[in-house]
Amino acid sequence: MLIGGLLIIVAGLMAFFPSMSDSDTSVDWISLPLVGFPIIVSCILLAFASQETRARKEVIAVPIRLFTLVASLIPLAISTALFFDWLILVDWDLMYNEYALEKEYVWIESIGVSWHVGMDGLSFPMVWLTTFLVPITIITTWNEKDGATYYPLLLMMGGALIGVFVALDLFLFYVFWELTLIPMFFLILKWGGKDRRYAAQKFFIYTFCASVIMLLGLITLYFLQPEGSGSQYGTVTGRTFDMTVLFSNATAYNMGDSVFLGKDMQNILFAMLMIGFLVKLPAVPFHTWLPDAHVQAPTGGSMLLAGVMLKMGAYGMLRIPIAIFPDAVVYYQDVIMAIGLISLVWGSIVCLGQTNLKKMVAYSSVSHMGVILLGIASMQPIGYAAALFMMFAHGIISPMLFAVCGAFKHHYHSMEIGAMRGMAKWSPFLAVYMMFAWMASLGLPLLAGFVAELMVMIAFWPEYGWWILLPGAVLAITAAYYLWSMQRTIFEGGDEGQPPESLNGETPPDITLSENIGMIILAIFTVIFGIFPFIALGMMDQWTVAFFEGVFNLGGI
Amino acid sequence: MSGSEIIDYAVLIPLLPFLAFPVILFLGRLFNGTPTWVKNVKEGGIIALTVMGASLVLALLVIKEHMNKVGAADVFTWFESSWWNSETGAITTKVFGFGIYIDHLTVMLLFVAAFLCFLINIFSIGYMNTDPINDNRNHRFYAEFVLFCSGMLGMVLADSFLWLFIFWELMGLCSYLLIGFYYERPSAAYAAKKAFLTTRVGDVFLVIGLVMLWNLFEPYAGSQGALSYAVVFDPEKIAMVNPGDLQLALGMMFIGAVGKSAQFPLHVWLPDAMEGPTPVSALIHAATMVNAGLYIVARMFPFFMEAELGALSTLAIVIAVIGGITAVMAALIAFVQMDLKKVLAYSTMSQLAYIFTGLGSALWLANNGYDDLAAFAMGASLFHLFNHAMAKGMLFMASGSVIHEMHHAHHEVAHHGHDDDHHDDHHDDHFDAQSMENMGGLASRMPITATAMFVGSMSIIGIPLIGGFWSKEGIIASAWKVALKEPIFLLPAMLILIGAGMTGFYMSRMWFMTFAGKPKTEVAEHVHEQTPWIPIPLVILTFMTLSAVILAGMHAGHWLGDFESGHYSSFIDGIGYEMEHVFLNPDPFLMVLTYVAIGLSLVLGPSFAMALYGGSLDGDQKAKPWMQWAINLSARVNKNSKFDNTAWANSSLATSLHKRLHFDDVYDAAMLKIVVGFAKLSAIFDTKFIDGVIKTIESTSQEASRRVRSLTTGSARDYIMMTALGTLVIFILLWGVA
Amino acid sequence: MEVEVFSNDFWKAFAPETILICGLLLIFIIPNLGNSKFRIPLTKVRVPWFLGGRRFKLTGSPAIPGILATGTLFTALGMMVIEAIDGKMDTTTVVSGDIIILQLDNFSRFFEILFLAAVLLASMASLDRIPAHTFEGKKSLEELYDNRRQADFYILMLTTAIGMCTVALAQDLFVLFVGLELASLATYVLVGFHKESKSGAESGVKYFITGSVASGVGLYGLSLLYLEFGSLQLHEIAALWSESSVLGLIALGLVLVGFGFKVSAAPFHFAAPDAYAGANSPVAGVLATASKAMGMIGLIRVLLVIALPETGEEESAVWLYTLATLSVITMTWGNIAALGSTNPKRMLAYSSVAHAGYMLAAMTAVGAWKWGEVDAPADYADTIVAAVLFHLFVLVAFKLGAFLVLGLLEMEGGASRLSALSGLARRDPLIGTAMFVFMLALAGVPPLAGFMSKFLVIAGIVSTSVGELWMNGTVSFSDLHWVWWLALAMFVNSAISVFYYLRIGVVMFLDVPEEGRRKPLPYGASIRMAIWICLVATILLGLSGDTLIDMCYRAADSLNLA
Amino acid sequence: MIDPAWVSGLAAILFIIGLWGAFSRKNAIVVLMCIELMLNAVNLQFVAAATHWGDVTGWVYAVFAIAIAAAEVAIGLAIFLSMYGQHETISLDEVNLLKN
Repeated sequence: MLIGGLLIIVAGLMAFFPSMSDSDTSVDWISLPLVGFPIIVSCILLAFASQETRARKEVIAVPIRLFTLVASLIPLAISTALFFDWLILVDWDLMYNEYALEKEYVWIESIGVSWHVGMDGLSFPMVWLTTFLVPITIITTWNEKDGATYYPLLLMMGGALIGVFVALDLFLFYVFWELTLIPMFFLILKWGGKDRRYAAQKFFIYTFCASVIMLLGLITLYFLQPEGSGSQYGTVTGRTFDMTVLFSNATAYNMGDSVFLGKDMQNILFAMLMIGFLVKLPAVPFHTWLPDAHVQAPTGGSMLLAGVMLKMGAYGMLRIPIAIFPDAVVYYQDVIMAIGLISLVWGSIVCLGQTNLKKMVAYSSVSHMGVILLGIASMQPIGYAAALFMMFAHGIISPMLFAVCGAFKHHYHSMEIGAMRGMAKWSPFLAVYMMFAWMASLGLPLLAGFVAELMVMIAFWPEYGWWILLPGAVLAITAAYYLWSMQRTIFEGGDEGQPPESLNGETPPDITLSENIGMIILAIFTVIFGIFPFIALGMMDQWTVAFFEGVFNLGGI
Repeated sequence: MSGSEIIDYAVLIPLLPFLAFPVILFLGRLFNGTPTWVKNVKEGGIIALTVMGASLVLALLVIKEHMNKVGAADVFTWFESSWWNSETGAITTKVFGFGIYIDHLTVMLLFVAAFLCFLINIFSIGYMNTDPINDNRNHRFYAEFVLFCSGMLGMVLADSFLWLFIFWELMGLCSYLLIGFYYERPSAAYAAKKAFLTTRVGDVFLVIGLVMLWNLFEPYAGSQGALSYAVVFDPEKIAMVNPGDLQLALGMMFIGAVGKSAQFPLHVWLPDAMEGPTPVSALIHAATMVNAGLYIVARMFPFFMEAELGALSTLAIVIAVIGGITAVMAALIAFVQMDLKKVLAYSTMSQLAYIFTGLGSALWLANNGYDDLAAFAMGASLFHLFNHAMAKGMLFMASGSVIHEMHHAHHEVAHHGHDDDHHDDHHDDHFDAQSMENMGGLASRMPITATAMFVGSMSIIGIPLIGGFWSKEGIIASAWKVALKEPIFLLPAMLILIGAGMTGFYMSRMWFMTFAGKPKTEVAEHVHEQTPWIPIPLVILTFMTLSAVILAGMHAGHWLGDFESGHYSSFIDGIGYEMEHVFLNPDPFLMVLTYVAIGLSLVLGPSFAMALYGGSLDGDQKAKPWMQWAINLSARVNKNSKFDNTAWANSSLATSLHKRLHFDDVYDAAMLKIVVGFAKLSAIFDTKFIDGVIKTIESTSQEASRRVRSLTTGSARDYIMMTALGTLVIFILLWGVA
Repeated sequence: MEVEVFSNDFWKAFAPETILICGLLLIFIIPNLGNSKFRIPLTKVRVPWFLGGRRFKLTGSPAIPGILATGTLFTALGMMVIEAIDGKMDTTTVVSGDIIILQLDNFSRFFEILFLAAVLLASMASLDRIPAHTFEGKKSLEELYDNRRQADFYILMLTTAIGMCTVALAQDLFVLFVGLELASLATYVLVGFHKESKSGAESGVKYFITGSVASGVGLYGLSLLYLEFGSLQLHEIAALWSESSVLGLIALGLVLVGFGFKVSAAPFHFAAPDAYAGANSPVAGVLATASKAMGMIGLIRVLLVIALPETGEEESAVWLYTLATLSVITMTWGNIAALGSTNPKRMLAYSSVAHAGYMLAAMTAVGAWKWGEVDAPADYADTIVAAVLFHLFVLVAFKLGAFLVLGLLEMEGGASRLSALSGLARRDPLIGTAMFVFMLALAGVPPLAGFMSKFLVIAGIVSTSVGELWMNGTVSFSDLHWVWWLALAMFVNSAISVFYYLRIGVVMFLDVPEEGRRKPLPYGASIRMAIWICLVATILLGLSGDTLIDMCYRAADSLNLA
Repeated sequence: MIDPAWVSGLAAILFIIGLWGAFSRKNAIVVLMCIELMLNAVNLQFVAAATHWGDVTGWVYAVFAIAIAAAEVAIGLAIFLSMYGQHETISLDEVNLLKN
């Protein structure tokens, strides 16, 4: 019955989505293949699986798992192919407010909402990252219980996240923004740890509250734009949610002496939008949902949460408020810097005081996200590129961190640092991955994390000078908490090792094959992007240059 | 420029070991325990050896080609990023590339690194593969080792400070891994963490220094990355940069060097680093990696050369002072060490400090316009670096040999003593194979090792004509030359002069305690050289050390400092010149100085050592003739002297020396009490306060909900009353507006 | 087009309403058909009369009223929808002399569709909620009860529908009030319908007493209005409004109370939670949706049609602050109260209070417009009213849907504890998912209808506060009208509301079913069908609400505001 | 003829008495009577206004209002009856199972 309902919905959508320009006959690589397909497939799978009995569910979990894996590989194949021009020639060297593979369909005509998707140097790396992480997550958590519903949820999560990144319509953006909450809510609620009830609700409510304020900002912004006519514009309101129109409006104003909407309004709207994004990021002091969510979330959930979901905040910042309110960015520059620094320092200091492995890793995410803010506050193209690369690199490293935590929990039934010593003896593979991930996260050169940190530091100095000692101190503190935790997990333990009490005397196992595969792929990509960062950075650099020219009117062409 | 220049292949020197790292790790995982892997491939040792051999050959070819000329080659573009210049308003794309840069500094260190790494590899095959404790985990060692070599070679060859730093960190990682090789030992785990963290503190400053440097040179760098040597060493650009800022930047970078080269106050990690696989990783840390810090300071030379006169003197003085302090401090601590490797570790620290002082002098001279003197000081420092590396490498290998054989002997003794109920477990009794208190009289039982150690110690002490003598004298002389011009320099100059004597003492002490006298334990009586592979590098290095005199004759002290000046014409002339220069310096002050230094290091130090620790061998034992005289001499001095050091040994100074002058305690306390304590408080604050606000909001609203709902009393009369009240409110509101 | 009452055109135009009345009559008649004969007085001739006596087996079946009512509602609704989707609705005015009684336009048709849809869904659900049993076999007392009152229930349902339609159509305030009373009186009974239970009777009493007082106050307000203006015709009062004395204001306040009770605005909402908790769930659903919409019609008529200042006047509406205060109090009160409520029905009642607050805020925004400064104020007003209408309409989808799910639970016992929902998602994943979707929609999570409606309401408020400031180029935040803060209040409130909506989801998906609820849910094809309709509507209207928005906009447009 | 203003005044007084009574009395029947009082005030008001305006619709309104009042009483009494059946009281204060 639900499948029938879904089909009705899909058919309804088809009927309501006329294309904006009939002349554009090129293939739409984004709407269905990247966004629609995962969501629809997962909905159908969920509907299918939910009808089965408990016993049957365990049986069908295996084919569903395989199916979701295959289904998640399709977007990955497409996004990879798009990147390397295998499918069609995509020119990623775009001017500001130009997008590759842009497609626009009318959605809600009356208020000017369109299904407008497209990608540029800001969004494409994140899209690729998402498509990459979903299959990895599926593989890493190959043996999760209740697989019949778990894997489709991961897939849905991926689709929704991609939707956030490709949306070029404020309304569409917000829809996907909130849509990502739902699969994650269930992932935490059903597969989470002991306090999952609290954590899931906190996660949902906290981020929802923030995004609601953001939405008010977006609506106010919407009505502050000039009316227009055209297929993007709403028949009732006369305004449009189309981001490209918004950007060109803003740019047209900001290019001259005048300020888009006036300074006062800019500052207020900027703050409203930023609140939503800062909570998602999360920045101190809005970060407390994150440790709870991470500690309670299942491994797969944590991987996607840290890998991509946090980046939504940074992505949103760069996509909307910073792009349209350059004067406000300048106005708030010091505030952003302060928040970034506080996140960075506070996150790392709290990490040092943690006894829970996953909590420590969660706080390290807070700390790393501060780097993005620093990059933004630096007002340097290299700082912005660093922010982008940080998003990307952290998106590869942090899933690995959480995969390691998950494997640790899975095999030693404890999350306490020090519960298990001498892991190198019992689980050499896990120990290696842990060390690798920790090292990558603390910014070891030639691994992906270092590049961004270096770039941020370079961009930070001319603007803020000796404040650089704080990020510098954080580098040391980060090393301290990671090494300290390794000392008490991988190392020590004497010849006999010291398996935790929670194992009840059983021999601790090493990680499973699937975890091994997932983690090694992540590790390989961490190295690849550490040694050859230009693969992703080239695109990001082009984007930042275009962004600086288009938004801040700097550089000139 | 033909396509087949040797420099184009130079990138392979670090690349080969880098690629070997995963290969060894993977194969080791795959074939772990199989007989072929263990016996024939030596658990990866042979692979590593092949790779290191290839690197060495390549390195030698490169050195041959670039002995006298600077070379540079681009390898690949790491990434590009854009920069907005706030003054011009232009956005330029900066290239962060990696390339090869070869000059005199590179050549020297490349040789040291490639050569030592190769020898260490040979040594390891002997050492690691015969120790049962390492069975089935040696592949890890070799993998980490080749990665380390890759870092060292890459750092030397890199053409920018950025890549220098990258390889620098790579070495840091490997040092961490190697120190923690015996992961199950808490002490190793602790030492590994300590080493990484301490150097990390320095690295942070190095990064900051690099960032400052970048920003200084960015306006003049064009599209090049502002950290590449091609940019920063350009005299015109240096002249344009604000020297005050430059000094700060270089100072920051120097802190990084302090961390890496284990100088005061970031020296605490080096002695602990001896926890690594005895003593190979120690060798890596002490003989090879620590040179990185020197290298980066030496790399600063052009800045001092080209910057405004005197503008960077402060930094030069700081460098020298740090060096001086460390030299004496480390030597002092070395006085009381009983652990063979620890003595060597402190000696390393002390000798590096010498080089720092030398570099400091060179930099000061360069910055104050004494170009020739600067080149000489530079050359002396680098020459000392070379000599020290060779000698210290040999010493560590020799000490490793001693320890190794002690282990073996202990094993045999233990087996003979009480039947073999402990097969593979030699940790349950607390015999310390590294303690010199358990040794003694080994000179006859380990002739090659003893010889190597003998020569090495002499080189370090600076016995005239042997190895380090040449360079050490140069450093002392340079320092004093500066001191004559700049009074503050008297401090480091004095310190290293005193240090020379102290070196003589502790090195002699070590040698005599180990090799002279009667065996102090049963184990020491059963020691004999038996492990294959180990002697090879010892012999080679012995000759290397001895051949320093040849290098000296080749004016190494000059051309190491500067390519352009001081090419040698004839070896005989050269050695004559050097001899004359050292012993019959036309400057009377320098001549006196030389003899004071010789006196201190050759006479005073060893004499005290002999008096305290000397002694003849067992009656039936006979050392090789070139050592026998020293043993005999020491026995005689020991017998005749009435020197009693118990007062010293029981003094509070000795106590604190045993505690390494309390640095470790203070740092540990600061870390555990203050930093971790603060962190724990922060964690509590985070959950209780920041999150507490959220929780309070929640509980408050629940309470509010309870209150609000209690207004719904359930009585219809109340509802009506509220309706009436509402009506009233509406009236009031309407009336208020109207 | 003007038609006289009961003329040919009248019947043509009011065919759906006529069908409703016919259906009502049929429910009266058909179950009573029997073999009785009527003796013509003074003669011995017995004519078959068919009313009373021994009932025919077919027509006397207890299932008949339900089917009849549902069929009638369905037919009427179908006719209206077809008419409305064509969109070529003429305005039909029913006059009697110079008095305009009813007016059939886009606005009234829209609300009629809403009312009929809600009542239809409720009666569909009631087919299972109050099941009719065959007469064969031995019956339990409860089953006999249910059989006996089938006709009563559906008669009341249809009466409610007719009363509501009257409200939608009325052009005279008194007619509006009569319709309101008709619907209210029926709902009073419906609320207390389960008189065999203590809570049923109690809720009926409370709802009745409080409702009567409120409507008494409202009627008194009407009489004062009549005293002031000499007429209760909407257009006449609207024309005279600007010259009204203070009596007009007093009357306005009193009338506000009457409608305030219907929309359950604080502080007139007190009876609502009790009523919802005592009534059976489909009825509560109707109260929360249709009945509320009925109240909103009243408010729209009184506040927007009558008491809105003329275009060109440099002033805001008199009731601006009043309504703003009421709206903020209402939404906050509702949400805060719902936060700790452990009875799902009461929680939904409080949430319904909060939703009333949102709509009042939107209405405030219409009044807040600085009429003099813009070219086309009506556009802004229309947008907001359209948003309110949209909100009211989609409420039928998800709020009623939520009540229907509770109704399904009531079929196996009560649904007045949160724990009744425990493990619902495990017992019946689809129903659990549907309930969760309804909750998310109530909370306003995209892309569901609830988000769309909240979004539109807020967009409306913001559009008023922003107005045409964009023309200035630069805008200062202080230039925005203060109703912008109402939008913020709405957002803060909907953020609070997520908490309790989500709790339902958590209970359904995480907790273990309580004792006695381990079996699968009762089936109930018809109630499930109703739930699916609600579910699909919730999703579809959220994903592409364009048609409905247009409809709302046309409806709002036909009010001819300003 | 009496001035309609007096009637209006009476109506207002009646209304207030009714409203007051509605929430001050416990007995459901008395409350119902108070509500009737309010409705009667409405009737009076309509009649007075009709006289004032000389408009016949007012009278019609009054008649309708009486009908409404009657219906209300009928329904009210029925509901009270069912309440009495369950709770065996007609005191509004004692019927408070549903609250909060």
